[in-house]
Amino acid sequence: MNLELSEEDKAFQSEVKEFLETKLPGRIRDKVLLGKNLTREDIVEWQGILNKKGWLAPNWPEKYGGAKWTAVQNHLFDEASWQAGAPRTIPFGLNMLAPVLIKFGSEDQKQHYLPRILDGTDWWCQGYSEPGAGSDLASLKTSAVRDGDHYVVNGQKTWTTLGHYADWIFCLVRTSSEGKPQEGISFLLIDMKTPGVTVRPIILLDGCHEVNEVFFDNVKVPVANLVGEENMGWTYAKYLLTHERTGTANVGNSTAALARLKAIARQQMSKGKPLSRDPYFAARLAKVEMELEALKTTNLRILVEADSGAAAGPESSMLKVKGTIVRLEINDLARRAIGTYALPFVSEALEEGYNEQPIGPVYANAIASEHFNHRKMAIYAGSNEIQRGILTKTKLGL
Amino acid sequence: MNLELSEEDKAFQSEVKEFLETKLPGRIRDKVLLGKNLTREDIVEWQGILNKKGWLAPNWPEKYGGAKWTAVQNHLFDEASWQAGAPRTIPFGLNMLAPVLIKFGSEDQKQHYLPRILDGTDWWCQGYSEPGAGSDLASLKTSAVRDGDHYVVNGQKTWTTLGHYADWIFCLVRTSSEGKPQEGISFLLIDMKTPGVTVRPIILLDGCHEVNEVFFDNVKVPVANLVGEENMGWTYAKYLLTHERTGTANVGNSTAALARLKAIARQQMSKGKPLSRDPYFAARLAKVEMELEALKTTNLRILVEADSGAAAGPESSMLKVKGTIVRLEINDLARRAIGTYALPFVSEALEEGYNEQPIGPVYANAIASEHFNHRKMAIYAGSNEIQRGILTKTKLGL
Amino acid sequence: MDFKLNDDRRMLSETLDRFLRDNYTIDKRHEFAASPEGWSRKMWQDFADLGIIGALFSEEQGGFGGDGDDIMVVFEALGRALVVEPFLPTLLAGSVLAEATGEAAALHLEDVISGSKLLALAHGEPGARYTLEHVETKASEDGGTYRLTGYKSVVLGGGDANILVVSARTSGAMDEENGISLFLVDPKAAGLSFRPFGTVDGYAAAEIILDNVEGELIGKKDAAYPLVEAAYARAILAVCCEALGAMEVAKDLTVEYMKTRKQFGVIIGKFQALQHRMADVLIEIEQMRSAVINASGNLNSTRKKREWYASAAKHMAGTIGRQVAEEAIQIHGGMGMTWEYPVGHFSKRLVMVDHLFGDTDHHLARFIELGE
Amino acid sequence: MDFKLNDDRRMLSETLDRFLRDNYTIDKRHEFAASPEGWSRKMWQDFADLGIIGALFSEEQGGFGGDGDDIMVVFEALGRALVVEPFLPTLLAGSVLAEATGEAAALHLEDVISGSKLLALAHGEPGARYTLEHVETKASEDGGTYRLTGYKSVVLGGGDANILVVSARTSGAMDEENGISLFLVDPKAAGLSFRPFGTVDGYAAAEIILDNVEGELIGKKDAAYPLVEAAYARAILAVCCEALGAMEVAKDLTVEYMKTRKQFGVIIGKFQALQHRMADVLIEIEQMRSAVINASGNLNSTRKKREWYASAAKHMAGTIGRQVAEEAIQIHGGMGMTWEYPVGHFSKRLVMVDHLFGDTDHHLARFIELGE
Repeated sequence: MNLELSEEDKAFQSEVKEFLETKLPGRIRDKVLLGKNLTREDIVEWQGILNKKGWLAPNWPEKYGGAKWTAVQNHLFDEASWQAGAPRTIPFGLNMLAPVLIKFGSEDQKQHYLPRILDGTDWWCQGYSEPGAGSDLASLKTSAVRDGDHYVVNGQKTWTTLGHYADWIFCLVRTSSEGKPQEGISFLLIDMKTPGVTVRPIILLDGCHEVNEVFFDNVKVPVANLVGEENMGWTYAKYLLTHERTGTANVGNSTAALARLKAIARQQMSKGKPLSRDPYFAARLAKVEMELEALKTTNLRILVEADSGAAAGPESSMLKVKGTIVRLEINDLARRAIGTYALPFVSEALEEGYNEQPIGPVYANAIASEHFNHRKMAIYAGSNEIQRGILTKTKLGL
Repeated sequence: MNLELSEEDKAFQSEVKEFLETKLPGRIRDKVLLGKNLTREDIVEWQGILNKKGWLAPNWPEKYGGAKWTAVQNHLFDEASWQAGAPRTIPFGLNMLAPVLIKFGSEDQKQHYLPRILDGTDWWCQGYSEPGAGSDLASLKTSAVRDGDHYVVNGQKTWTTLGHYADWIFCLVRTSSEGKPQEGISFLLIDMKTPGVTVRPIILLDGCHEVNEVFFDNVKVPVANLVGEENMGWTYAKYLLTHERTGTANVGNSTAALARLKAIARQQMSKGKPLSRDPYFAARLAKVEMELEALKTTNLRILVEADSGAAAGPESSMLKVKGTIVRLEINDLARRAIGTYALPFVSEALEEGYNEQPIGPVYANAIASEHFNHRKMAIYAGSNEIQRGILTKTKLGL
Repeated sequence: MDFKLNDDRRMLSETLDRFLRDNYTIDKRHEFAASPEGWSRKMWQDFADLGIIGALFSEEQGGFGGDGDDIMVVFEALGRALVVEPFLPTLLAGSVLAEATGEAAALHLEDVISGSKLLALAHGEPGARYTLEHVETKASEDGGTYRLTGYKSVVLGGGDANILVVSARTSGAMDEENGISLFLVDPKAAGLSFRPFGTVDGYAAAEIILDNVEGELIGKKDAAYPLVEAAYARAILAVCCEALGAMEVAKDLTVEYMKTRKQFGVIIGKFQALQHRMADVLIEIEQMRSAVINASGNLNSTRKKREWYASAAKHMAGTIGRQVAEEAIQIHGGMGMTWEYPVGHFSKRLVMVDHLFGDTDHHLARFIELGE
Repeated sequence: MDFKLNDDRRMLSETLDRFLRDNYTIDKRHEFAASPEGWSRKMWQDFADLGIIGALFSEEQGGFGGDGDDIMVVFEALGRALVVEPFLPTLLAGSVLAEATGEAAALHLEDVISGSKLLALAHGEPGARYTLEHVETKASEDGGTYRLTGYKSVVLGGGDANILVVSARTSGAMDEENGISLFLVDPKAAGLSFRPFGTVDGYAAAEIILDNVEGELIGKKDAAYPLVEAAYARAILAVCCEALGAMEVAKDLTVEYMKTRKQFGVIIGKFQALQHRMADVLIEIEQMRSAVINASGNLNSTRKKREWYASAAKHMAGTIGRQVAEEAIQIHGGMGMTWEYPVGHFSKRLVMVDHLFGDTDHHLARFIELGE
């Protein structure tokens, strides 16, 4: 075994670092590092810069714009991006829809949609969850009834992240009620501007608008927007679950967050010493750092193995569970670190152009609200309970 | 509310303290405090002393020898006994059989058996669990078939604590296979000297002989040894579960163990300071002490309420779960406290008359083996999983 | 020993519970918190008229309560409704005031109890973290008049008080217990400025900057530390009780949700993994209740015992509060993440309580020190 | 980056696994542990003949391995079988010896690798707890001869060694890193006495009392600390790998039991509360494996990184070992408490590993110090 990076990977790492140093706009970086709200334009701008470099969709096949990165390179880019304060790219089109289109879509669909994802023409959102179908996704009810060369879609999706920014939504819809619930689901692409589509905000407990309800009232969708075969949508959705893993463990995100936390802990004073030297805080920090160091290796072991062609497995469930635990623990320490200044919350200070002096240290304002917002990580994309269930079946054989 | 003891209780507390100081044999106390093995004779001796004082079965009705103690007094006695290093009294006859006999037994049975429990003539053990019936006790199979004025008993009991010391065993046996499993169970008293009864030791993972398997091969038991009605045994056994709670939370035991642990932590040195001042050890100690201080109050709240005639409830499940967690955590800290000297184990040093110098501090030898032995607490008398199940049903209504 | 409330407290409890049930739904609470002041003057007057403020003070202080049991009853109920009105600053500043001055206090407290005046204690500072002895704000005497200069941070109710009680150093070094004194300060006094804000969980507070502000010394000069510590012990008990009330509701809402939310064809309450976690939550809340009873029962005990049990309760409010908050959100799933559904607000309060009057680790260290 | 074993190591792993499967059942293990010496000379020779001892040492030390990967492969397999033969003392003392002396070591190590001689390192002392710099044993020189006086505690393999490596202070204060030297001591030397014993989990060790015992200085005088620390880092890696092997078996036995044990009419493996706990165990064991890989991969890194990752692994072996040990017993119920059923022995080993080479808290403090 060998934990050292190869010369090639070291060169790649330097290239990424230099790219981020020179190309990431400082205005955007500062927002990310201070937990301020990014606008749609900020994200589109950054994705455009990445696209120009050819790094927006590194894992797509080369002919569609991919970069042929190895698992290690994906990891290095992820880590460096978080560290530098780059915004995350929006995964719905890039990492969730595109692999499905590439694997199961028609040539026309690929030719049409993939470039528009890359160049920012289409912002995609995901229409999976419904009010009655969360963890039990297969029980979804939004229906698509064939009517000539259209489907007529009725129903409701929920938890639609950044749906209010989106041009298009890819949906799991029910096209049949025969057989097992999984067997009657299709994968459909819907233009958000189609009459009958309504987006309604859901305010989260931190007061922010990030997710939405999306209602479909007799929405006419061309049959050409069906991906793959009718009633095969469940298979396509499951394919995704085992496909994209780079970010599952949140390792890059957690590494950057931990570094910032340590900087805060060195600045905060506790009984005349830096908080980082308070034995109890230091112990909490050390424990999460040990976990993260191990998780980095767990993550790379799994990614490298998957890269080498080993079957994609349920290991991503481990990464999801431990990754969220570590990430959320870092948030918990961050709110502890800032003491009483976790309490004040000036929501306007999260917006661009806020110029007043902050209440407390400049890094403090977003910490508590982010702490609450991030609890979603243990819930979305298959809650940690669902992941433990998957591990039970697949790895324990129970 | 008021946390102070009444004058009457304070007087009682002094009386108990003085009794223990003057009447508890030093030889027995030293064994208890050093975790050495008590012989059958040691226990019989101490129970005799208690009986002479009228304190062996304080919770029996007065006419059978009870002392009319309140819940608080029971608690005070329990706490003081552990603190002083008194052996625990053996509960099988005193606290498990006797309440059933008193509530459901015939007058003859009470007259015959109760005095013999008090004066030490009969040592009782409990025949409930079977190899296939642990948590799921109602699935027990040991059968008692009526044949004239006898039952013929066949089957096997297991985990029979101190069965190798016992004169008698009270058993749950199957007298009917009709209806629900619970409905065909009877409560039977069996003389261990009856032909066909075989006791076989089970060695626990600490190497000690404490529990047994008991086999019944065509054992003839007089019908007069049936308690109450045939097929009503489950009701009697359940009655017990809600009857005796004083020791469930292990509060007295844990308080004494924590005091000893603190004494050890003051003696053990770590980097030039007493271990009690090591921040991490001190934190572990503080956390368990906070838990125990709260548990004392939880325990008294529940006991006092039960005393005042409120219905006996599932609260003992809380006491069992939290009580074992606290007790086992104290053991875990004890093994940490003695550092490398947790490793040596000289089993002969647990026996009376061992005179060699110990390996390491005198208090260290029994700590690790006791740590492993005590894991049973979270398993026996309804595992913590069973208790959580009871709480789910009764207190959460799920 | 006796673990029952007496008849007066039982009545107080029932009155307050009934009032809150009828007048303080979660929607009302959001409405009050979102109003310009961040709480409701009308509700405050109603609370005063019901005697809830008076219940926090003893008869000799002009109230008709003031015991640990009173604080328990009142704040547990307030916690169940997530009441945003300034009870904590009233208790904290009122306790200090009552002990620091004799007759002057009585006059002020009378107005506080009647609801016509508001108090706040400006004690914490940016460099203090959670220690009570760290006071940098200076008071200098000039011809019998004291003038205060310094910065007071996250002063609960600080933006709304009619009378500020401000601690300042009259002697001693920055971290010394000796040398701290208390002053009455008029919030309209020259040199005083405020930066009011809402906390992330919906309560009103302010930063207060003092620049050569006139203050009236109350109590013994240099000797305010014990008063401040004792007042904080009462506030710790109060906020632990609030947390206990919030825990109970978070648990009940979660269990209710488990009975109605179906996934995979059954109510999620049938999933044993969730059942056992909620059974643990149940046990921990009982432990929290006991910790609160211990803190309450020792409020008038020796300083050491009072502070030891207060620190134990606050530490446990931190750990158990976190557990309850996280389980409540996690078991609710997405619903727990929304503003609309109540449970998330209880979770927020439970986490943020850890940042009031010393967090989990602060009180762990303190418990250890006091136990040595 | 590469997370695969090379072919040599894969072969070593397969050979050792097969040998242990065929020759080292749990009953055999009990038999060896219960024998007068507490382990089997015959097995030891077989291990030597298979090249397992040699795999722990580099070619220049006379072996044919000695890398982190070799230690991982060997000790994980030993942990799976709970092997009681003196591998840990051999690795610990052998590493010190190889670094301390040049040619003299080579001669001794040759015999060690062939199985004909046994080594032990007598370093720890009653007052040291887990610190490596605390050495009270004194060595005084008299005409070119050193004489050692002191008390060495819980010396693994100490009662059986043919050659003892003993640390003693030649200068400096009791807790100084400087001033520690190493000596070869003949176990039959005058003034040496032993108190051999078995550990609670079945391994042979001894207390060693030195009363003016002759010793031969090896390596540089006063400068042994770095050698001892580096040897302990190897031993820490080894015992973490042993723990990892024991964790895997404890988990597998528990999952097996869950598939066969029925209660309430179903296998207990269907109870979701237990499923989720075992899913967590699974995840933690993967984390343990990663921690071990980190420690192994940094064995030849800078001192700081080597020790940082070693402390992380040992801390995690303590916490995860405890979790696995407790879950294994708890889910087995009564069966987990018995001597007869294997799982309890794995649990015992997992808990007692925490007492070798520094426990959870010791390595937590060390990890923090090294990271500053």
